[in-house]
Amino acid sequence: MKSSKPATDYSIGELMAVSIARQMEVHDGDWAAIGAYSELPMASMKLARLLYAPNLWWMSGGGGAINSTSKVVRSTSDFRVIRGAEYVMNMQDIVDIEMWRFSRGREKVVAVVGGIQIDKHGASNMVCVGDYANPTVRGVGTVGLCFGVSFSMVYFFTLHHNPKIFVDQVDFISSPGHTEARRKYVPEGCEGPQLVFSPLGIFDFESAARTMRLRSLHPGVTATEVVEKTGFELAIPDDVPETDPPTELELTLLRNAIDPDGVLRELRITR
Amino acid sequence: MKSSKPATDYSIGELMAVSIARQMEVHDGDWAAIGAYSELPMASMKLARLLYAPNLWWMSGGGGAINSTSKVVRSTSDFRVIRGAEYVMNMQDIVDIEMWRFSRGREKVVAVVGGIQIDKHGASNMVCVGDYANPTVRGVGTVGLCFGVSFSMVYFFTLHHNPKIFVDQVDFISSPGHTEARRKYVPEGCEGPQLVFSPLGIFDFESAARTMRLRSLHPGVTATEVVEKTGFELAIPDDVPETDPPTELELTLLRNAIDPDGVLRELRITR
Amino acid sequence: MELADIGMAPRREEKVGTLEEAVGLIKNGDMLAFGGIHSHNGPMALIRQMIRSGIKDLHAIGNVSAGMPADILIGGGCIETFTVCYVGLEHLGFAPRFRKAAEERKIKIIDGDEIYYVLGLKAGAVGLPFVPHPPGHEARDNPKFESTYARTTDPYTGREVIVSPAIAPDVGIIHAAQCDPFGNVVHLGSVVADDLIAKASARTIVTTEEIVPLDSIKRDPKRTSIPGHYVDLVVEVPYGAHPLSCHGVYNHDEPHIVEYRDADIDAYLQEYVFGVEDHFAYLEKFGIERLMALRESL
Amino acid sequence: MELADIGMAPRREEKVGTLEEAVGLIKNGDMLAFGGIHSHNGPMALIRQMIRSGIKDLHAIGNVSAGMPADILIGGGCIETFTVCYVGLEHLGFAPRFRKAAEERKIKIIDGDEIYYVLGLKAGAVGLPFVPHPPGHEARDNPKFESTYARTTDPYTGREVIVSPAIAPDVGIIHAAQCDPFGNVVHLGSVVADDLIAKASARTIVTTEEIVPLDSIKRDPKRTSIPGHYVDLVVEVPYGAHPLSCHGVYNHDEPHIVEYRDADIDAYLQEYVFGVEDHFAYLEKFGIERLMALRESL
Repeated sequence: MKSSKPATDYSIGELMAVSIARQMEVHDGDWAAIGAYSELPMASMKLARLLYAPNLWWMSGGGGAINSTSKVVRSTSDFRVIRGAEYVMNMQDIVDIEMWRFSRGREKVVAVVGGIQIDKHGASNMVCVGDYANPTVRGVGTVGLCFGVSFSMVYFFTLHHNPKIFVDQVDFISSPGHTEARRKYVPEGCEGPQLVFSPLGIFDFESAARTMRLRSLHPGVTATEVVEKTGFELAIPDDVPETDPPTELELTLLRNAIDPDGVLRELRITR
Repeated sequence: MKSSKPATDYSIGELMAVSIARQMEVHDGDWAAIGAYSELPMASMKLARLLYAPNLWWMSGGGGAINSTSKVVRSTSDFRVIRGAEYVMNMQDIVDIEMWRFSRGREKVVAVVGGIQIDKHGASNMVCVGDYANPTVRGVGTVGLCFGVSFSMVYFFTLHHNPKIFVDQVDFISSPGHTEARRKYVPEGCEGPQLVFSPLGIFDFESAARTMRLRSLHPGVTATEVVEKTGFELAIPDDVPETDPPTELELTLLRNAIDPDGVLRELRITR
Repeated sequence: MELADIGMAPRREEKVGTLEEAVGLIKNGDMLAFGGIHSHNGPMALIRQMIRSGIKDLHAIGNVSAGMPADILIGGGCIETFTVCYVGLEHLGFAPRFRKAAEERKIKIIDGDEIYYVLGLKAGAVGLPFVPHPPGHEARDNPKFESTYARTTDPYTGREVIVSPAIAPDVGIIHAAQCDPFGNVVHLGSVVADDLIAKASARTIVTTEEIVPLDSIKRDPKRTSIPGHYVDLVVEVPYGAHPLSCHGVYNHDEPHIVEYRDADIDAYLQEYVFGVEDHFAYLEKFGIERLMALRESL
Repeated sequence: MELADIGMAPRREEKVGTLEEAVGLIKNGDMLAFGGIHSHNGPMALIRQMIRSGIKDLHAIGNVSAGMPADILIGGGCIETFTVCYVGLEHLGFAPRFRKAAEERKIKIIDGDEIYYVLGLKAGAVGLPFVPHPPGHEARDNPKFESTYARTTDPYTGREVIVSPAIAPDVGIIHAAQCDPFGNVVHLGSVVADDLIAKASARTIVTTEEIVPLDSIKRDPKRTSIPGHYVDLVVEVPYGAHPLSCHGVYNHDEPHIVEYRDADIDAYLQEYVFGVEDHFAYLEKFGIERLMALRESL
């Protein structure tokens, strides 16, 4: 369904939003959550439902709006997001989703979230940099990352790519990566981190050791640059494709139907 | 506020409804629940809020309507009860109330309920007559009588008064009476059964042994009759007053504002 | 206009089906929860179709206060086990087939109160391992049903506490006034525990008075009582709760519930279930005038 | 007409009061929960009044995603302990006074996630002794905060499970679009966890854009988001959430939140809290045109 020719003039945020939207095609019929500070995945969810996953159910952060069709606004809990929604979850509804419900055995429940640190096994951290008792940087908290051990799958996005974010091992495990602890404690069906969408490329955890692996490079980015800006040894396959750029149709939808105020193009993204 | 002269022509149901309504005066500002098959206490709650307890909050059974001002209908879950209500509880709200919330330490939470058996200590039974595993009569179930161990106070009403209902000991404890088990397990503040409103009179549990005691006789009823129709040794004080009959004002309100369809007068009540 | 309308994107799939397809989602031996309360909002047309189809050996967990839906499923021979919070007919008395089956020990009964039922469904919906109960419940007759409760330790006080299990039905069946083709439900009156049933059940079927367009839902998403992602199948069944009420649309048909109560169950089932071809043939037995007379808005 | 109007019955008591009376219900050392989420629906006018009154040593459990309300309470010196699920300013960055206090260890922090917070409040509301968590959470960094979690046994599987405590705040403070004089609240947008806060707290204070008559509530009781029996005091405070939004009435004032973020906290408090006589003097600093420009209906 990428039925339109590649665009040439687009922002990195638009490229990332489109990449996440396309990934949602495998989640047509599934359920997805985004968190706070999530203008980018908000745009992705809207684009995905228009083009790739019309049966995706998604929740716009703590405001709880399901399948909102409003324009992108910066706060996912903004009440304008309720416009065009199909249901408004309260916190009990949200926590009910955050916990375990593989009893249905049908749809997957996925999250698209960020982190102040993400490590080579895909653990994420929102709590602190440095020692927990005496942190260098105190983060926002453990928030909803409890779903890192209950949702079917977790996708990460970051607006920056540098060795402070991509660390060898997180200083606090908000959501565990592909580690022994996950295999020991987490129920089957909760498959953990899948992909990372950064300003430099897309990454998976399909190396033999289930560490982060380069999957595609965004146009104009080299593997060397990614390696330099990553704080651990990245798995790099022999052939690394270039990330497909947005199509004209995707960009037209993003700019006219989804994000007419241009929130996405104003995002502070650094490489 | 019983500011109107005594009436002479009233039904036993009206007398009981008025008696319960007057008792609610001490619960002005408190919270009260009624269950199913509760036309009579439904009328009482409405009358209480008009005359004696304008600050009473009450819930009309499983339909969850709070402070309904609709006319009396037979099913407390009927959607017509939602008319004139201030909130509609779902079952989670209801169960939240059924459990313990003395943390507030302010208002009392009371229930006005029935039972297929009520015993001398005020235990009630809605589950079975005879052996639990092989019952003579299978009752409706354990329902909400869990609040017998969490609400501040329980009031009973019965539409019949005979030795099958008023038994020495219930065959199944849905809600415990004033027994050793209550004293051992139930938190302070949950004071248990207070009064019983039957077609013959009003009863409390203020005997030395905290067994059921005659408090007042409805007009025309003798203590001998009550003793004959009660399946255990009833405590009977030397002086037993007559239950105050309804006033003209109470009856006028009941018949015109609260129960214009005459549900209360059609209740099958037996002595 | 959607992009699907001009062939530029796949189309959102509707979940609309028939009562026959609904019964196809229910297997012999399933744990079944049904919505509504007392004489209100029960999915009666679907229940009649289940009986007609000979579904057997269900473990019904019912609804928190079940009346005719419970009784007719028992009378129709569909039930092996019933988790009972309340089964009765309110002011119309005991539920006769439930009472008979219980007294003759033809069905297995698990007694659980409203806390057991509601918090059990909540736990089942989300994978909480069990439900710890507040103190005090030990004073009731819990020892008589040890199969209902278990015990563990409160690590904060060291006290032993009563716990009950998570409840995760295989199938939940619900009736509501409105539902869109994608499963978004609107209750016009009480939701009771229908939302919890939808959350906790592996498969959820909604029968509805009227399938409304998605735009109707989007007009006021706060009215939506159950989000559609919990719903597997939507069936439009006008008067689908009869002889119970559908809150906000029509009242319960109390004379017919009395007729049911007093009837010979086999004769009743022959006349109103097996002897009618489908739901509309059932409704024809009552006639338009009687059905219209039941209608009442909130 | 009520019987009270003609002297034949006592009158229902209104719960309406002032911000000063509201602060009188909050004691130094209380456990305090506040409503809303991120830059929305926080009871900001009441929080400013608390700071003005010198309330101290609070254990804030905040809301599930707290922003400026948390930060300004910390900056105002009101907080001793904070149960943190999220404290930050979304796309506007970290909450600077929270971050500073945490990094300098000036406040005690208890880290608990959304399950800890929401199910903890639910348990606190009703006296459930503790909250058992689903399996899997052991894989997170729970050992780093053993004060947050404890362990017990699941009697159904014999497995050890993680549990967290019930949370029962002394005071809950909430801001909503409408409330009647008896405490019945209407949220026009998201309720988030305001309903749970009201249930769990020993005392609940509601500030509201508009006190509406009871008849407005009775027109559609299903719109009521919190029943009034949970509410102790109702205060009418137009723009009482500013600079946050009040869902369905006005948007958040993002430029002012940025100004707050970047300001010297003492200077900010002097200008907008201590230096203004009351809430309307605070609003005058922004002017009618700016305030009106924030208005937006749902």
